[in-house]
Amino acid sequence: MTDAHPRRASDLLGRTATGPDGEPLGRVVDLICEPDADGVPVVTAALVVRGRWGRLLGYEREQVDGPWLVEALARRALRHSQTTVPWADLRLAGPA
Amino acid sequence: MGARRWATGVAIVLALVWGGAGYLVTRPTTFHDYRVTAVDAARSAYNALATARIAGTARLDRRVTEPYLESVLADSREALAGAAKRFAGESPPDARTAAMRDELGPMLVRASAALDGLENAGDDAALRAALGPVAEAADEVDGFLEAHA
Amino acid sequence: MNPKRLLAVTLGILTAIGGFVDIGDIVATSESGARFGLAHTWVLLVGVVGICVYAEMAGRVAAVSTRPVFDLVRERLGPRVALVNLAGSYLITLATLAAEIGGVALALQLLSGTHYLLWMPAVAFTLWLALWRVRFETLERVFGLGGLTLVVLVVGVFWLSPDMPALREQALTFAPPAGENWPTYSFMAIALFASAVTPYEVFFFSSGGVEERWTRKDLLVARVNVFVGFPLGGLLAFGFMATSAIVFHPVDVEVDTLGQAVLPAGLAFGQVGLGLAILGVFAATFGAAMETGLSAGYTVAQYFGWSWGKYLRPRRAARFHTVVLVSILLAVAALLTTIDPVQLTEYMLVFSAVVLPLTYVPILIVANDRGYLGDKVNGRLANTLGVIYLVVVVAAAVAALPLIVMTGMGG
Amino acid sequence: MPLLVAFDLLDRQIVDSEGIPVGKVDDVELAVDDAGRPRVEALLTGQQALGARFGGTLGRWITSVAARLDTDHRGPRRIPYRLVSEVDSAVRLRVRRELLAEPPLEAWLNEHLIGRIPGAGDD
Repeated sequence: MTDAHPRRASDLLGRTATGPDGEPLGRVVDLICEPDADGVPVVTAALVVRGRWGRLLGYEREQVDGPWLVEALARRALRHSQTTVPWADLRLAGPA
Repeated sequence: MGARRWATGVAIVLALVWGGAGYLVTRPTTFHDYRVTAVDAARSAYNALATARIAGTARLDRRVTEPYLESVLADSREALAGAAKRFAGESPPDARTAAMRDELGPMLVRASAALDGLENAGDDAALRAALGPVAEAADEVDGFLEAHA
Repeated sequence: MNPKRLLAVTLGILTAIGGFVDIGDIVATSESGARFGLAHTWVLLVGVVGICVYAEMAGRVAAVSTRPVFDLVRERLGPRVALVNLAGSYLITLATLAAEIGGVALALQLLSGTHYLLWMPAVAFTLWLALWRVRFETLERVFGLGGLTLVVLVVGVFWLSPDMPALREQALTFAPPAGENWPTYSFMAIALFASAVTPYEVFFFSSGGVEERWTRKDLLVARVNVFVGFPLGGLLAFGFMATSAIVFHPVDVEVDTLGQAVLPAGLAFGQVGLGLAILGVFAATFGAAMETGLSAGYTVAQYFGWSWGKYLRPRRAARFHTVVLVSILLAVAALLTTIDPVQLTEYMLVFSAVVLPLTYVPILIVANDRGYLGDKVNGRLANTLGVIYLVVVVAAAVAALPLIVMTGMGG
Repeated sequence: MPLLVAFDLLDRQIVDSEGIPVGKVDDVELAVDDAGRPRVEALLTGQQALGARFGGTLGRWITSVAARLDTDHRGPRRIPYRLVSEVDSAVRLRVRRELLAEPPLEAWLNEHLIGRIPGAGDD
């Protein structure tokens, strides 16, 4: 983690994530949280997407399906390039 | 660099639009332009006269109220005045269009006078009498439209 | 349903009035009737089905999750794209609000003979006062039901002893009559369709559902509102189209004023009929003014997450009430430039191209989200129609731009 | 089910315990826990936070207009995450909105415009 103290979610979202060798993986579009013992959400991983269109429209969740045409378009734009990077492995490039 | 190229592109487009608009505004009126203006004016005049005629007749039958008729006639007058103004603003480029002007110009004057008569009619008898010239004016303009539209 | 529940359909009626018989539509539909006879009837039908499909989804989402449409627009599209939608929708809504204030004043001029510009300040003030003081349900009932007097024009169709076979033939024609051209016919078709599915209807309808505290139990009420209200709105619009087709089309007179549009009611039923029609226009335009005035406040407040709504005291929704007040003042300022308000709403068609997809896509997606709707998500029919209409809306919006240039706004 | 910061929180409506709108989640404040992982500390709402997220000229403009009303320089309104009771179609709080700081724009309008019009406090 290059930025040890992110103050706001917007400091992380939209930045470029890189692999261990510095090769770009894509942009951070969401942060996945699990609740800790007190029920406070803790960021465990980042959702990284290649390509320009970063709005997920909700289709990354199980709860939405259909209409077929819109979903197919959204998934085409996203799914096949979507990766989950565990928080410990996340490296960010470039300024916030 | 990208920004400069963009700026140049935008400047060229603006110059072309400006020049094109300038050309359109200043170029001489053609026969076609004049005919379009004349037909538009005649159509507006016809709509105004025909509406006034229907509304006036309906008033005689007590189907519409006095304030309503006044409002409709005011609308008609406004439409007619606008049409006459647009028509007068264009000068005919050739002999054929000059003839068109000499034909339609007096019609619009008569139309205006006919609407005046309708607006000033104080009672039913006057209203009935004033409807005659309005109908004539409407038919006259309709004839012009038949010939030129 | 008990009588109180029966009155609950007035939200749908009032919403539909804003889409089908507001001042711009009254003049445009009558103009279409005068120029093309009944050849645009199919557009009204297509528009009614389209707005029903999306208003039903928006109403269902509002009832189950209590989230109104613009809330979802920002949530699904993010702040930037939603801001583009907000700017476009606000301009459309504001221009329509200005037109409606002008329309109420015009109706009063037809009744009284006093020039409409003199009526305008009083109309604007009364409108603001109604939105400030009067309960939402009261406004909805008075103006929703008041607008129904326009049915006099629908009945008038039969009184004017028309040539029924000719009308039937016109209604089954999907082309301009002789002497008219395709670009103008298509432009007017798109203008009528766009105003039938205009975005402030779903903003108003879904926010109104929240104002009325709809819950999952009110899904039936929401549906009845949609399937009674919008077809009624379409029917009232048809009244204007058909009577103008009967009175003006045969003598080739074009319609471009409100006075002409209500004339057939006088010809059919005399002064009483004319009075009812003008009264109906008054209620419809005033209702549409309320719809657009409130929608202006709803969209801005929902974008920023501010507290909104008439169910709160003005003090508790100060930002919302400020937007409503400022919008009314802006509308009056626009009218005082003596700009033709009806013409202004036609120019707003340009913005519909951007706004309509950005409004209907989020509704369609959320209506499929079990996280919001549980087991009340869209069925196959709603999805099929939703996608078809999305394509139609985008196609119409794209086609509108060149047609505007070609016809000089339907000239 | 995991919580997604951008999807489930950002741009979602915050409502109080009575269901009355409090604000949008315009940004989320993070704090690093003992294990070095960021956790959700608070929700930020109001045009100052929104403008900062926009960035660019428009964002700066939104932030500066909002900051002018924030005379005490308290920064964006902050709602501690422990006040959140549930996240579904809205972010629901355990408390009534009167217990939170009043939004500066709402306060200013109540003092200078809306609050001065007769009937502003009536139901």
